Amino acid sequence: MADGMDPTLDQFRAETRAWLEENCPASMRTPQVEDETVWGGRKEKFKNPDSKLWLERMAAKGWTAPTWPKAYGGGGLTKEENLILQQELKRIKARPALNSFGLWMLGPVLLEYANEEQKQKFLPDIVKGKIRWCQGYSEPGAGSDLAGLQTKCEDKGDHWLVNGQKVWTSYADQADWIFCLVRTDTSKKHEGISFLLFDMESEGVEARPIKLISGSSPFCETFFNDVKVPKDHLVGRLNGGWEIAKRLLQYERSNISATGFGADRAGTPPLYERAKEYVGTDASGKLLDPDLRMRLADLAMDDKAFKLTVARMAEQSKAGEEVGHTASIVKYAAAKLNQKKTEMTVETLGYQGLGWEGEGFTDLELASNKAMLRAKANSIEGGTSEVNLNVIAKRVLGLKEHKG
Amino acid sequence: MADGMDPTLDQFRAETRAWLEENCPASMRTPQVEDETVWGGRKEKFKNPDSKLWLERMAAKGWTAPTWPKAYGGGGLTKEENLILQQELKRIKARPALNSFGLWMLGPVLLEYANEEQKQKFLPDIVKGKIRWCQGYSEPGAGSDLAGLQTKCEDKGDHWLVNGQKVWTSYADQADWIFCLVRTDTSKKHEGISFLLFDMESEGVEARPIKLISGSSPFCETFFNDVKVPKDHLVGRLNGGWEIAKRLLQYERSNISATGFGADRAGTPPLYERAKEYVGTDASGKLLDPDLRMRLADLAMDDKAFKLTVARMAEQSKAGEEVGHTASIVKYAAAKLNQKKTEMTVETLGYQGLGWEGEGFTDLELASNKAMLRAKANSIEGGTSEVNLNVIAKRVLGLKEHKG
Amino acid sequence: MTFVLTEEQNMLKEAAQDFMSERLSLTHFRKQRNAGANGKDPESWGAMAEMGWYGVLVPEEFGGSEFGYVGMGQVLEAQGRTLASSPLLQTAMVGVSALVLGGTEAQKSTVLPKIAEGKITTALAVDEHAHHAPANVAMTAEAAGGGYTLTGKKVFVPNGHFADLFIIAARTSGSAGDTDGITLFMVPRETDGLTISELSTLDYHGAANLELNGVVVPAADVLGEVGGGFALLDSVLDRGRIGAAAELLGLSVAAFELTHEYLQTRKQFGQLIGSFQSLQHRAAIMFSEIEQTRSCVAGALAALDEGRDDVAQMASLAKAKASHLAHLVTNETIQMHGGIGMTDEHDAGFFIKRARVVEAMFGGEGFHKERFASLHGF
Amino acid sequence: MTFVLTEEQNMLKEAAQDFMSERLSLTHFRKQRNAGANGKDPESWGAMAEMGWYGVLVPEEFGGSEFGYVGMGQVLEAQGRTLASSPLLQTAMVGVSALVLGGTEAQKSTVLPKIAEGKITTALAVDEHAHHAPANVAMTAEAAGGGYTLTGKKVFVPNGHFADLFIIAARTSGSAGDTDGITLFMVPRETDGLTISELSTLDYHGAANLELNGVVVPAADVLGEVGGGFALLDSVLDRGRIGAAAELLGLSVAAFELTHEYLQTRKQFGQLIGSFQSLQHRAAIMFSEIEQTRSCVAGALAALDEGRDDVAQMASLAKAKASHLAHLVTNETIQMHGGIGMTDEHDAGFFIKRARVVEAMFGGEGFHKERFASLHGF
Repeated sequence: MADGMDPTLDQFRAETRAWLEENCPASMRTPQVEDETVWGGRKEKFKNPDSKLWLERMAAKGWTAPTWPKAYGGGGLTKEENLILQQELKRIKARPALNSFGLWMLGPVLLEYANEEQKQKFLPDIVKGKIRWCQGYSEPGAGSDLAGLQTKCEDKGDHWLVNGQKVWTSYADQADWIFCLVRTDTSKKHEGISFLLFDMESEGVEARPIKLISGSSPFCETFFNDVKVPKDHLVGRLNGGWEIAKRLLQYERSNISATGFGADRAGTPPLYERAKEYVGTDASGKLLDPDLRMRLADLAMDDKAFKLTVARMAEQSKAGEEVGHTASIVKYAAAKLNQKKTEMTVETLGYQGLGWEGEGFTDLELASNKAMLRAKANSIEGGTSEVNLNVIAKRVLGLKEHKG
Repeated sequence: MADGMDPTLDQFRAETRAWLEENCPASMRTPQVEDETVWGGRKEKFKNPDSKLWLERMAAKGWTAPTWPKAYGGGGLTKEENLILQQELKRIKARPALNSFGLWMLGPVLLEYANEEQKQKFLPDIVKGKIRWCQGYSEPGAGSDLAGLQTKCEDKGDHWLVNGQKVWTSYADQADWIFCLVRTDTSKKHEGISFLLFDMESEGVEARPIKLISGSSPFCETFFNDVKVPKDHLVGRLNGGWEIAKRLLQYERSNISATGFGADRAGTPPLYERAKEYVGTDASGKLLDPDLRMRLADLAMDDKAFKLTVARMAEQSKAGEEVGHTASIVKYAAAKLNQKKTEMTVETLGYQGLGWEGEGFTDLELASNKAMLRAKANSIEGGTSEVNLNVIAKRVLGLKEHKG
Repeated sequence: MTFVLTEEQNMLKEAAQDFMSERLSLTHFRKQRNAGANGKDPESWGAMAEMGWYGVLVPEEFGGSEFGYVGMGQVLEAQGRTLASSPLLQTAMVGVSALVLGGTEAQKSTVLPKIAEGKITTALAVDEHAHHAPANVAMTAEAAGGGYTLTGKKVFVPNGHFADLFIIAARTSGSAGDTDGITLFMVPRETDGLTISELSTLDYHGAANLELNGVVVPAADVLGEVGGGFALLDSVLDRGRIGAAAELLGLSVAAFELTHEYLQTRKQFGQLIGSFQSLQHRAAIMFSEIEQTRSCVAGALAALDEGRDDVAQMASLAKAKASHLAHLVTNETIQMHGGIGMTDEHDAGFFIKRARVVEAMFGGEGFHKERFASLHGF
Repeated sequence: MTFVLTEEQNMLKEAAQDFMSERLSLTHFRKQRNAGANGKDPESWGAMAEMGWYGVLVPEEFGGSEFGYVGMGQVLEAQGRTLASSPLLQTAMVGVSALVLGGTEAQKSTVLPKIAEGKITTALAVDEHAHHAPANVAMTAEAAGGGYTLTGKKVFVPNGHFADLFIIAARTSGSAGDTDGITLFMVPRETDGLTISELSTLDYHGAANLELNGVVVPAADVLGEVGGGFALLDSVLDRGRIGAAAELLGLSVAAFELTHEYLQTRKQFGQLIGSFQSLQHRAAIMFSEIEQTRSCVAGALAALDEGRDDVAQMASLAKAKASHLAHLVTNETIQMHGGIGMTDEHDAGFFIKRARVVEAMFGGEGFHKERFASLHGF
C-alpha cells in the first residue's frame, strides 16, 4: 500500500518522528565512529555515554528488534510500520542503537525453533543488549565441511557435557553467551548435530584470540573442556540442529548481501579520486597511468554493477518477486569485488600502500594493506567462494552431483 | 658433440649443402604458399611442378623421413646428421618436401609396434608421399572420452568386419588410407581397443566433410558400413591398441608443442604493428587506444613467454634433461595463446574484422574472423583444455582422483 | 531506480518473447542465412509493425504508443535471444530517438508516423574508420545554396543496406576529433551522389559502406543544431548503446541456456558433463555475470525513462558489461559444447558471430571503459 | 639463448638452496620478524659473504668470481623461496652493476672489493613519489665548488635503512620527466645533510625515506656521465628488475609448493581438497604460469650474460610476468588454505606480504607492460 494511503500509518510516522526528535541524542546523529559501535553485553563500555542512553530508550520501546513480538521485548511492529521507522531513523541519520549477532542471527531462529521458556529467557536480553552472543560453528578439522563438526555433547542425565574446540568464533573473547553446534550422535553426520546455548563464563570454556595476517584479532579459537550445560538449553529437536544451523546461515548471508563486504565508509572518496593524488593527472584531469586508469574504470563499473544488483534485488523482493536466484550470487560477487577493490587500493597507493606501521605513512595508508589482507577472508568466511559456486551450480542451475 | 669436432659430420654437412644446392628447385626456396603445400597421396595435384620434383628427389634419398631406417625407405641418418640436414634446409629456406600424418604420427608407431611385413608394406609409401593417411580416433558419442569409442570390429575368420562412425577425421576426404581405433572387445573399455589400418577406397567407407563455423571443412564424418579389412592389417596386439593410440597422441602433441597453434606466417607483422594502421598512433608512435595498447602488450608478452618456453624445452631436451613437466603445459598454453591472439586480431581490426565475404574487406581482413573461429577448436582438438588440465593436475602434480 | 516491470511491460515482454520464438526463431535465422538474405526479412518486419513495436518510443501524437525505454528494452532483449535481424534497434530505438530528441515539429510529424507504421526504416551513419569514434567525423558538409553539400564516407552502417532514410553525422566546421562543428542530416536512400555498398558481415545481418559525393541536403533536413550536433548525437548513440546492451543480454542468456541444457544432457567418461566441478564453477560464474549485467541494463533503461542525468554513465556501464558478458558466454558456449559447437550445423557459431558484431557496435568494452572514466572525471 | 645450466651454475644453485633452507628458512624469517629486526640480519649476511655471493658479479681483478648473471639468478631465486632479507639483490646485483657499468677504474677498485668481501652494502635511491618512475627525478644537484650539492627526497629505498653507500639519481639539468639531465652520485651513509628515516614495511624487510638538504658530493663520486646518467640508471634498474623477477619466481614456486602440499593432505567433505576438480584446474593453471615465467626469467638472465641488445625488453617481460605470477599464486595460496592461511601463525601471509612489495619494486606489471610496448615502438 502506497505511503499516505493509510491514515494509521501516517499517524505512526508522525509519532515516530516526534519520539525520535525527542529521544535520539544529538551525538547519535553524527556518522558512526568505529570504536563507539555498541555491541552490548556485560563487557560493553559505552565509550560515548549518549550511546547508552540511546540504547536504553530504543530497547525500552523494543525498537532494537522492531518486528519481534512485544511478548519477548520486541517492538511488535508490522512490516509497514518498521519500514517507516527505518525511514525516519535514516532521515535523522541515527546511528544503530545496537549491533548484535543476537539480533541478526540468533533471535530469528529462536523465534522459529525455541520453546516458550527459551524465548522468554533469551530474547528480551538480546533486545536490551544485555547479553552479547557469539556463534560456535566452525571447527579446526572441518572448514567448509561444517557438518563434519566433532564437538562432543553427551547426555549426563541432569546436564549436557560438552568437549571440543571451535575456531573462527567471531569476538568470542567479547561475548557473554554462545550459540553452538554440537555433536549429539556420532553415528550420523547431519542428523547427529544439535543446537546448544551456553554461558561463556561456564567452567571449562576458554577463548583465545587468533592473530590474523592483517594484525587484528576479530576471531578466537574456543575450547570446551568438560563444560556443563543445563538440559533445557538445547534448542529444537535433539539431533535436529542442522536445520537450525542452515536457517541461521541464511540470515547471516542475507546480512552480507544487503551491504557487501567492506562497504564504503561514509566520506571515503572512490578510489579513482584518491588515485589522482597518488598517480597524478594530465591537463584534462585523466590519470597519468593509462593501464591503472582503465582498471580503475573496470573496478568502478564492477562496484556499480554490484550496487545495482543489490538494489534490484531489494526492490523486487519488496514487490513480492522471487529473488533467490539473484541472492545466490551476491555473497560470491561481494567477496570478489571487495578483494579487487582492496588490492587495487594498495596498488594505487604505490609505495605508500606498503607500510606496516610507524612513521612515513598516514593512518589511511597503513590501513590499506590491512584491509587488503582482511578481505582475503571474504571468500572464506561464511561459506567459501568454492562452496558458493557449488551451491549456485547445484541448487540454482540444477547441475547434478558427480557420480563416483 | 660440438659442431666441427667430428670430421665425418663436417664432411656430411659439406655433401648435404652441395646436394641441396644442386637439387632444391629455386621456387622451393621461396616462402610456402598455402595451396602449394604438398600432402602427397593419390589425389596430390602438385600445383607447382617444382614441388613434385623436390619431393621425388628428397624421397629418393629418404630425407622426407631422415632418421627412419634405410630398410624402410628412410634416410638412416643419425640424430647429429639429421640436425645438420635440418640446419642446411633452413639455411636455404627450403619448403618442406612433404607434410604428412604418415610421417609425423603413423610412421613412428609403426616402427615401434608393427611387424616386419607391415613395416615393409606401409613405411616406404609414406616416405615417398605415395599414400596419404588420416587418423580415425574421435567418435560422435565419445568426445574427450576417446576410449569410449564404439566402432565395432568383428573377426570374420579371414577378415575383419568394421562398422561404425568416426568424426573429426582430418582431411578424410583427401586421404588414401586410415589408421583407426576400433573396438574388438566390448566387455572391456581400454583393453578392448585395437589399432587397424585400411584403405579409404574399401567398399562401405564414406567420408563427409563437416562444415565448420569458420566456413571451411578440414574435418569429416567418416562412416564404416560392413567394411572388410584383411586380417594382417591389425597393428600390434589384438586389444592392445590403446597403448599405440596413446603413443601416437604423444607424437601429435609434441608436434603442436614445437610450433604452437596458428604459428605466425612468415611475413605477417606482429599484431601491434597492424594495430597502428587500424587504430592510429600519436606523435610519439603510441597507439591511440590506451586500453587496446596495454592488452596488445600483454599479448606480445604472452607470445614471447610461450616461445621462450618452447625454446627452453627444446634446449633442455637436447641436453638430455627431463622436460615432461614443461611439455605438459604446452598444448594448453598454445591453445590459450592462439585464441587470445586471433580474438584480439578481430578486435584490433574493428569493423574491418567483421566482414564475412565479398567487397569492402581485404583478404587478410576476411581471414581474421575465420582464424578466430577456427582457433576455438584449439582447446578442443587433440584433447580438450579441460582434459589437459586434468592430466597436469593428476600426472604432473600428483593430485588424487575424487572419491565417489 | 525502477527495477520492477509494470504489468503492461511484462505483457510486452511476453508478447515479444512469444513472437521471437515462434516467428523469428533460430531455425528461421538459419533459413534466412542459408538463403543469403544478408539480414533482410521484410515479411517478419511487417509482422513486427503489426505488433506496434516500431512505435514503442514514438509519442502518441505521432502515432506511437510512447511506451518507454524499459518496454523497448524487453523487446530488444527478446530479439537478442534469437539473433533476429530487424530494424528495431536502429530504427525504432535509434532513429526515433534522434527525431524525438532533435527533430522539429515538422520533421517529427513527417517521419515518426511512417516509422511507427513500419513504412520506413532508418540508419544512423557516424563512423568513418575501423573503430567507433563519434568525434572523429571528417565528412564535410559545406553550406551551399541555402542547404549543405556532403562529401565523404561512412563505414559499417548497421541496416545501411536497406534503410530508407539515413541520419548522417557530418562536419560543418572544425576538424576530425573536435566535438564542436558536427551536424546531423537526414538523407533519403535515393539521393544523387549517395553510393551504398552492401556488406556481407560475420553475423549474417549485413551492413553498408556509404560514399557521399556532393550530396545536397536542404536546410530543412538538418536534424538539431548546426555545428552543435555532438551532444544530440551522443544522446542518440547512448540509446543505441543501451539497446545494443539489451540485445547482448538476451543473446548471452540464450547462449547460456543452450549451454546449460547441454551440460545436463551430454555425457563424457560416464558422467553428465555438467557434473564436472570445473564446468559447474564456470557455469556459476557466467550466471553471476548475467545477473549483474541484467542489473546494469535494467538500470540504464530505467535511467532513460526517468530522464536521469547519469544516462551517459549508465549507457557506458551497460554496453561495456554486456559486451564483456557476451564475449565470455559465447566463448564458453563453444568450449563447453566441444566439437559439435564448432560445426556450422550447430547454433553455437551463430551466437559468437552475432556477439562479435554487437560488441563492436556503438563502441566496445574498451571504448566504454575509457568513456566511463572520462565521464567520472578521472 | 642458453637455458641449460652449466655444472658450476648448478652447484651454485644447490649451494644457495641448501644455505637458504638451513640458515635463512621461513622459521628464521619468523624469528627475525618477531624480534622486530625490520630486515636487518648482519650475522646471516656475514655467512653469505663467506659463500662468496656478493662477488658473483664482481670482476676477478676486484676480488670477485665474475660468475655471471645466470648464476646470480639462481641465488636470488633460492633467496626468494624463503623470503630471506639480505643485501644480495640491492648490493650484489644492483650496486655492483652500477659500478661495473658506470664506474671509473678508481671507483671500481675502491668500492667493488669491499662489496665482494661483504664489508659494505649499497642502496639505489631513485623514486621520489608513490610509483616507480625513474625519469621523474626532481632532486636537484647543483654544481658548486668543483662538486655538487644535492637537495630533495627519495622514498621507499630498499635496504636504505642500513646501506653504507647510497647511489642516488639527481638532476643536474632539465626537469622532472626528462630523461636528459639525470646524474648518478655515490653518497656515504654518514654524510652531512643526509637524513634517513627507517620505514616499517608490509614485508618486514624494511626500507627508508631519504631527505637530502644540501648534501655535498665531490666530483670524484659522480658515477657515469654528468647529465647523461639515465641510460646507465635504466641499465642498472634492468638488472634490479631481472633480479627481482628471479626472487619473485622463487617466492611463487615456494608458495605453490606449500599449497600443493596442503592440497594433498587437507580433507574436506571426506575428500582430499586436491581431488576437487576446480582446485585441480586452478593448480594446473598456476603450474603453467610458473613454467612460462621461468622461461622469461631464465631468458632475461641469459640475455644479460650474453650481452644481448634486448635486455630491456627481456627485463620488462620478466618483471611483468613474475609480478603477475606472484600476485596470482599468493592469492591462491591463501584461498586454497582457507582459514588457516589467514592466521599470522601460518606462513601464507608472509608470502603475500613480501610479494606485494617486490611486485611494486622497480616497477609493477602495469609499468612494465607500458615499457614493453614503448620499447617495441607501439
